[in-house]
Amino acid sequence: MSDVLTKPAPEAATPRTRKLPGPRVYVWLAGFVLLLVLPFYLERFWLQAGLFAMAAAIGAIGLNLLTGATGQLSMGHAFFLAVGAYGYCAFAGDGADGLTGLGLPTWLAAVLAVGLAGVAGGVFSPIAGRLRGAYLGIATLALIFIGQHVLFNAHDLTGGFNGRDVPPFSIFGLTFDDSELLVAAVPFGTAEKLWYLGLVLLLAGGLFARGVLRGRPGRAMNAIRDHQIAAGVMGVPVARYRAAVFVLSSMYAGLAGVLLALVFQRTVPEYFGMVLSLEYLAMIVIGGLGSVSGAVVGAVFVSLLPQILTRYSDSLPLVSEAGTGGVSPGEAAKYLYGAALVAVVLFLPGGLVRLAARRPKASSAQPSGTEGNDR
Amino acid sequence: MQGAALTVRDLSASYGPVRALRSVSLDVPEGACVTVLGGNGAGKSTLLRAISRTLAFHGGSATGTVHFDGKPLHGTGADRVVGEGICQVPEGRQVFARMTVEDNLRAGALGARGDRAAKAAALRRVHELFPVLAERAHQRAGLLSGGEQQMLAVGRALMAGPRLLLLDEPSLGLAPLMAARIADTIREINSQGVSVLLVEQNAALALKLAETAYVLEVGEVTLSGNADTLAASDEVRRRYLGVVDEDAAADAGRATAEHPVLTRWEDTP
Amino acid sequence: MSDTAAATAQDVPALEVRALTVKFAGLTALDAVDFTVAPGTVHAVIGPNGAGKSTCFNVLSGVYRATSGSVRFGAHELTGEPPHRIAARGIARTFQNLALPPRATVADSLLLGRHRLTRTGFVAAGLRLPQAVREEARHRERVREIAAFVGIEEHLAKPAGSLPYGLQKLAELARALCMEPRLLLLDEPVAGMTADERRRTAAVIAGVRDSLGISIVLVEHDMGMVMRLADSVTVLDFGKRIADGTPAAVQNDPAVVRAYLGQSEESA
Amino acid sequence: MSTFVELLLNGVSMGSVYALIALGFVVIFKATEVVNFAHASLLLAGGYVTAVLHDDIGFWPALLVGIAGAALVGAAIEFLVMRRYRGHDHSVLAIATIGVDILLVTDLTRRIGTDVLAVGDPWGDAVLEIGPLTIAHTRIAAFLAAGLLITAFLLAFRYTSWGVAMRAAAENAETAALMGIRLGRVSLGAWAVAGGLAAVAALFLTVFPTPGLERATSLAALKAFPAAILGGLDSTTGALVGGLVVGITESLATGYQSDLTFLGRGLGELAPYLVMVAILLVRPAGLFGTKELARV
Amino acid sequence: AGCSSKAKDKDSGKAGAGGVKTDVGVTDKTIKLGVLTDMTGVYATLGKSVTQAQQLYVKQANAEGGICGRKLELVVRDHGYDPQKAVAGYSELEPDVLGFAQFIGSPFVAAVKQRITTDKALVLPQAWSASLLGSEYIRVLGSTYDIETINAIDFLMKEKGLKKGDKLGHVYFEGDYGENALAGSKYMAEQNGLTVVEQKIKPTDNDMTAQVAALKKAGVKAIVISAGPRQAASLVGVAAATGLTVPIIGNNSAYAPQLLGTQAAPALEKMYYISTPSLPIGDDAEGPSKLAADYAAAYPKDSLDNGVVAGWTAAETFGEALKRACEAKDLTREGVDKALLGIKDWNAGFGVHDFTDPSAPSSLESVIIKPDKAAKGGSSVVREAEISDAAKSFKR
Ligand SMILES: Nc1ncnc2c1ncn2[C@@H]1O[C@H](COP(=O)(O)OP(=O)(O)OP(=O)(O)O)[C@@H](O)[C@H]1O
Ligand SMILES: Nc1ncnc2c1ncn2[C@@H]1O[C@H](COP(=O)(O)OP(=O)(O)OP(=O)(O)O)[C@@H](O)[C@H]1O
Ligand SMILES: CC(C)C[C@H](N)C(=O)O
Ligand SMILES: [Mg+2]
Ligand SMILES: [Mg+2]
Repeated sequence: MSDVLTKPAPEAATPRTRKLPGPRVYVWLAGFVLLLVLPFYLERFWLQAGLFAMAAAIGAIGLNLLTGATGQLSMGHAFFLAVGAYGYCAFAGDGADGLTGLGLPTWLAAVLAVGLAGVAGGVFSPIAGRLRGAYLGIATLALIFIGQHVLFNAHDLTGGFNGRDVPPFSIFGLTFDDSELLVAAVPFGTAEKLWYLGLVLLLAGGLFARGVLRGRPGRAMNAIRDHQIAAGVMGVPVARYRAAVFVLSSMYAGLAGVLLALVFQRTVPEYFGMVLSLEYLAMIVIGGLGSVSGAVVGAVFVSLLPQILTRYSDSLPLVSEAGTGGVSPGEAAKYLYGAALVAVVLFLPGGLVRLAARRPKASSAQPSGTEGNDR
Repeated sequence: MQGAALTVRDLSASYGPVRALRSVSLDVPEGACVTVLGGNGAGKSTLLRAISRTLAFHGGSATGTVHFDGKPLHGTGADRVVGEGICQVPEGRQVFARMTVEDNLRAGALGARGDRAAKAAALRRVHELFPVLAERAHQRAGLLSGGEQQMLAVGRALMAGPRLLLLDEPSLGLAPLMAARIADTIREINSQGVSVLLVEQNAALALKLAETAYVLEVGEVTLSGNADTLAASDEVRRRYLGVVDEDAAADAGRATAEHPVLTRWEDTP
Repeated sequence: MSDTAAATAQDVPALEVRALTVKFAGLTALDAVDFTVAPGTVHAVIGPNGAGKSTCFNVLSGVYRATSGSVRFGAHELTGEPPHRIAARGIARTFQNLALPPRATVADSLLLGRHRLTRTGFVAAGLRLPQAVREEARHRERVREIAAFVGIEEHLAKPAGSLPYGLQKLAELARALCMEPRLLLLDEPVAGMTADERRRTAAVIAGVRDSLGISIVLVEHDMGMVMRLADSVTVLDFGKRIADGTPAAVQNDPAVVRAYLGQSEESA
Repeated sequence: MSTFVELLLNGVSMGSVYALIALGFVVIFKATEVVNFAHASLLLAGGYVTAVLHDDIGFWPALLVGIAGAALVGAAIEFLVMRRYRGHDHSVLAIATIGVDILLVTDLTRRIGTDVLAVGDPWGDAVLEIGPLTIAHTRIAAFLAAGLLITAFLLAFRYTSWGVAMRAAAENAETAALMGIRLGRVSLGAWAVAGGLAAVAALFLTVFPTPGLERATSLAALKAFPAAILGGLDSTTGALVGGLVVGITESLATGYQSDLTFLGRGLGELAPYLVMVAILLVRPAGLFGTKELARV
Repeated sequence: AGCSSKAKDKDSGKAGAGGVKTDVGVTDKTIKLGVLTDMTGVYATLGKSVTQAQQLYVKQANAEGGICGRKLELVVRDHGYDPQKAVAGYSELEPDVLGFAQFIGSPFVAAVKQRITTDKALVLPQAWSASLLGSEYIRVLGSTYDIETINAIDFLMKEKGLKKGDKLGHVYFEGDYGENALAGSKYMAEQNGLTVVEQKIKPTDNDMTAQVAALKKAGVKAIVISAGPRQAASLVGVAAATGLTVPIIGNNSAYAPQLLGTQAAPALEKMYYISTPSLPIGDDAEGPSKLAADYAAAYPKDSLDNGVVAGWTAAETFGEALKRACEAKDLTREGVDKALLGIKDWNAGFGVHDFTDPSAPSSLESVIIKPDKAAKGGSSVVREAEISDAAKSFKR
């Protein structure tokens, strides 16, 4: 923060960037165009990494609505991702693999899966409504273990340890699978096609959440986070709002789950464990609590960093061939990841978005100091 | 317990970009009672925070020198300041809401220099001053009424057996009777030799208690001197003592005319 | 101010508190308290610390449940209704200990006050439907009006936490006004203000009553303030009502002097 | 019947180990309101030091060094990370502890490699036989240790100002400072203590009937989460009771899983969480935790 | 975007040095093989040994001039048993390696199964789950867990007095490994009128006291454990201590020589057996003893366990396939797959393999070994490699 304070520049910049956001618009546009052409150049690994990041971003936005904006700590996010992923398989699956499947059109299955995740959130929200802070957090952890138990034991629904094949998504006659599709002499496989689907979903989800956060519901959510009693007295139906947010965030998680499933092409129970939930928490904290951009930045950081580190692990400094006793590439990658987590929390208390923050929120953020008092 | 002198020399403080104090100098002679008057945002609380080294908790920072009993306090930590025997009643009570009244008082005694006996005595003292604190010993402090919390905040400070007492609006939210009792307490403690620096909106009360008074306005000392002479100055009478009740009624009447009128809200979708 | 009262009688009902009792583990905070707030008047509730004033407010605003007794606002029974329902009936309050989120801007806090008057839901806000945008703009305008009226317009963009105590109090008052209340509950609105700040705030409150014609219940330890503003006063002590009547009458009531004011009246 | 008692006994003895771990969570939470995800790594650190030293300097000295070492690591975490954090959000700090955990666990597992390290404890695989029942000496030791330590902390919190200082510091740092409380020292102490406790817990996690310390040992910390929570995150008694509840639940759920097949097999890990949720529904702050009561 | 680097230019099957057809991952100088392993996750112990053994093989093969005049090159990716990293690793390596000499994590192999079938790259998973069988590109080396378990129980019945009507305890991991093994014991049970007492556990369970109590209550006459080494050690230790003195036999993955360093050792030596698809590295047959010697030389700090054997076998098998593909002048992916399909009655030094049938594991035989402090590699053979009749008749 202090770095912002030493120079009053942000203050000066504030009104301009707010009123006629000329330069920034172009930056955004350029970035977006770049995203559009990437599939023509990047190899599958990168596209897949990108898709993981997009899915993560969608899920993180959902968690940020719940934890960042409404102050309900959730470690059960992975559960709702699982509901989305497996829900999609169950709705879309044709039962050919001997697993329960309704054989619905995949787009409908996707919608239903997201809905299902929402319902799951709604069912849990009464419990959530009674709990606070760390207690809520660990209670939601129970969801993870319930989820894992079901995933491993409800064989004919989940396929048990082996997971389920994910029916490729198809809409308007276009199927998002590896079936050859040449675009400008570039073969479009699953990754290439899904890339655009991912972009669309992320953009839509991001804009929607932003609208919510900046509008009336967002203010009510923050009020619940900051002072629940006052929120009620100001006319906010607290219980209903907390439930609603839980449902909404679960639906985001569900959507992320569907997208992930489509990228993986097979759902595996191991994936939806506690580590995943913690990673999502890490995303919103690292990116910045309570904002959409924070969620997205954090998601990209947390989900890309390990992949990049692993990929270039052999060329990391002071790593040595496995077995020669030194630091193995995998270990080096983990060290860096852990260090990055700590560093960001310590040196960017507001999250990565603070780096790029131009809005006055960021520059005149002093009263975060007074925050201690209302605790 | 023996008081000691506090000397503040061109102390400036700011919260990031916000300047809250501009080279303020002030003295609290040994065993004296000094009051600081000032409107909202004048910087009174900031001044006390700067002395007790707690500005950092509000994202603020200070320059200038503060000496207590000859020792420099600037550049030390809050705990050192307490160790020197300075004790502050913070603005807005700040009781430990989740702890019992009893534990709040125990917490107050943590920085105390006295032995067990001294602490026990202090506790008895506090209980006889504010009997309700004895009755509610095991109630969660956060559940006390506003005034009861204020009593607790003051009582907690007394537990430390300080040499210099910094009071930030001790009468805030207290019923007249209780305010009077606090006043008596301050007077008594002061008479026992404890120096007192009193920030108080209830200027009438403050000026009665203090020998010397300073007036802060937007971070600067604009007036200072003997309390009684200040109390006589009409600037202070108007701004801080308010007007006597007779023309108050009239004043209220005028007020309605003065201020901009708020129109009703008709929703026109 | 009978004229304004008359003008508002039809849409501002009376508040009737009957035999209101609130018990906490081993302690009776309110003991069969009765009082009535006539439409369009300022009714002061005073009493020693811990007498039960804020508890009374907490019941009126639905934060506490009454152990027994009734609170009627016009035709509606309020006891047992959740806070947001009560807010929807047009009852707004301020808090004795500040309840302003320190990091949110004053403007956002005031807009929160508009919650009950606005409709935009998750979908409308998420999709930025035109009516949502229009609503937002309209209410921001009103927020500005109210802020100007209270005198904190220039602080709208600041985070509430950075304002001095006194201004935060005013911000809370403004937030309550933003609910366009028919009944306004003020818990020690001028605590921590200098004399002339108190006078200004008093003027604001008087202005509210006169220009909006709403009822106001005022809890305050500053007798000068009470004398200036109140049309009638109820005095509580240890949860019991020990006096009720006009300010002048109450001020000279020996019981009140003994329990509350004390012989030498300290407060300005 | 005897099976039931045997399972119960086993549950109690496992539970006391969980209680020790939970106590570690509680101490740090009391003092800083941070949920410490790095506790697993503290376990591993303590156990590792003990395991590598016991050959050269004997078991008891090794254990002491292990405790000291883990305490040191805890203190280091506080000093290098927790203290440097400038914000106020406790859940953010919790994330930092995740980072710390990754760092430490990676390093320790690298050192441990593929080995299974014995800690050279004096109890070996000796068991005490009471009629049809058998209980390992290590378990009795664990139970005694847990009981002893937890009582010690109860007393410490009740009769010294340490507990008050901790809670004050955790609830409102500024005001705590105004009371002359050395914030840094309080949390440093808490972290060191938590480290020491972790080392003790690690000992009992790596003695009979488990073969020894290896890279996966730290996973046991997970099981202490429900223990700490259902007891009440800020309650010492809670840690003990919570630990026992979790231990017993797990033991019974496992022992009788063939009678519970309709719930699917392998309930052992899940059951404690279900119990926890059930308890939280009735007591949102755990069995002994301080309730969130707010007024305005 | 026609200029895109990805624009199609099919280069499959152009002839290279020595008139050998090649496509992905093979140049005139090198043959690239992928290794997707776990050296930082739950199977790190396995992954480390397997990988080091394979690196050893490559070193030796290259020292002898490589294969088909080309040097072998391993590209190692450590996925830490994280599905996302595993799938990413496959996507990254697949475009530039000929095949995969190692792929730990059968769920992940299953996850990319479809793509493997389209990519046609040969994958040798380090997992012995029957769920992996059936693809001609994914070939399981040695008997699967179910077969392994069947042979184990066969051993119990023939030599440890387990008989019709007895109760048999089975402690198994949740997941492919345990549940596939369970399929084996269930089959044996119905064949021989045994009753299986199931005890499912998770990798986080380290203390088998409760399980033992339950099995004791059920009155089992023998126990099979399909879990990790820790669980086995704990199970055996507790059983011994609480007087449940029945034979206990585990799958290959349920033993590591490191256990002999712990105080579980005596009990293990007394009552524990392991059923493995291959000779133990400690065996004094010339294959094992050479590998043991070389490995110890190359990695003095690391212990000899069955992972080394598994890794070596996989590498050598891949090498054999390459050699034969080379003779057929076809080092394309299809060429290598075809070559492997032709391998029969081939002994890599630890057991005989037959790769002609993709729907069956390359071998049905199991060796029964027991922990043995004295022996190199911490285990000695109790029953030589043998295919039980049940294993022959077993149909999945
Ligand atoms: N945490 C903070 N961050 C930013 N500015 C602050 C902060 N606290 C106080 N200020 C500013 O510093 C100035 C002085 O504040 P201070 O609280 O000292 O005034 P005060 O005299 O105590 O007012 P009051 O009588 O209302 O308490 C004010 O302009 C206020 O806006
Ligand atoms: N939730 C609660 N639990 C227990 N006791 C409570 C609770 N709320 C209030 N009390 C007690 O009820 C009594 C009345 O409290 P209340 O806040 O109404 O007093 P008050 O009249 O507002 O006093 P003040 O003028 O100091 O604000 C006090 O003694 C207080 O301790
Ligand atoms: C047990 C391990 C050696 C193999 C395990 N089936 C896996 O998924 O990798
Ligand atoms: Mg102040
Ligand atoms: Mg009150």
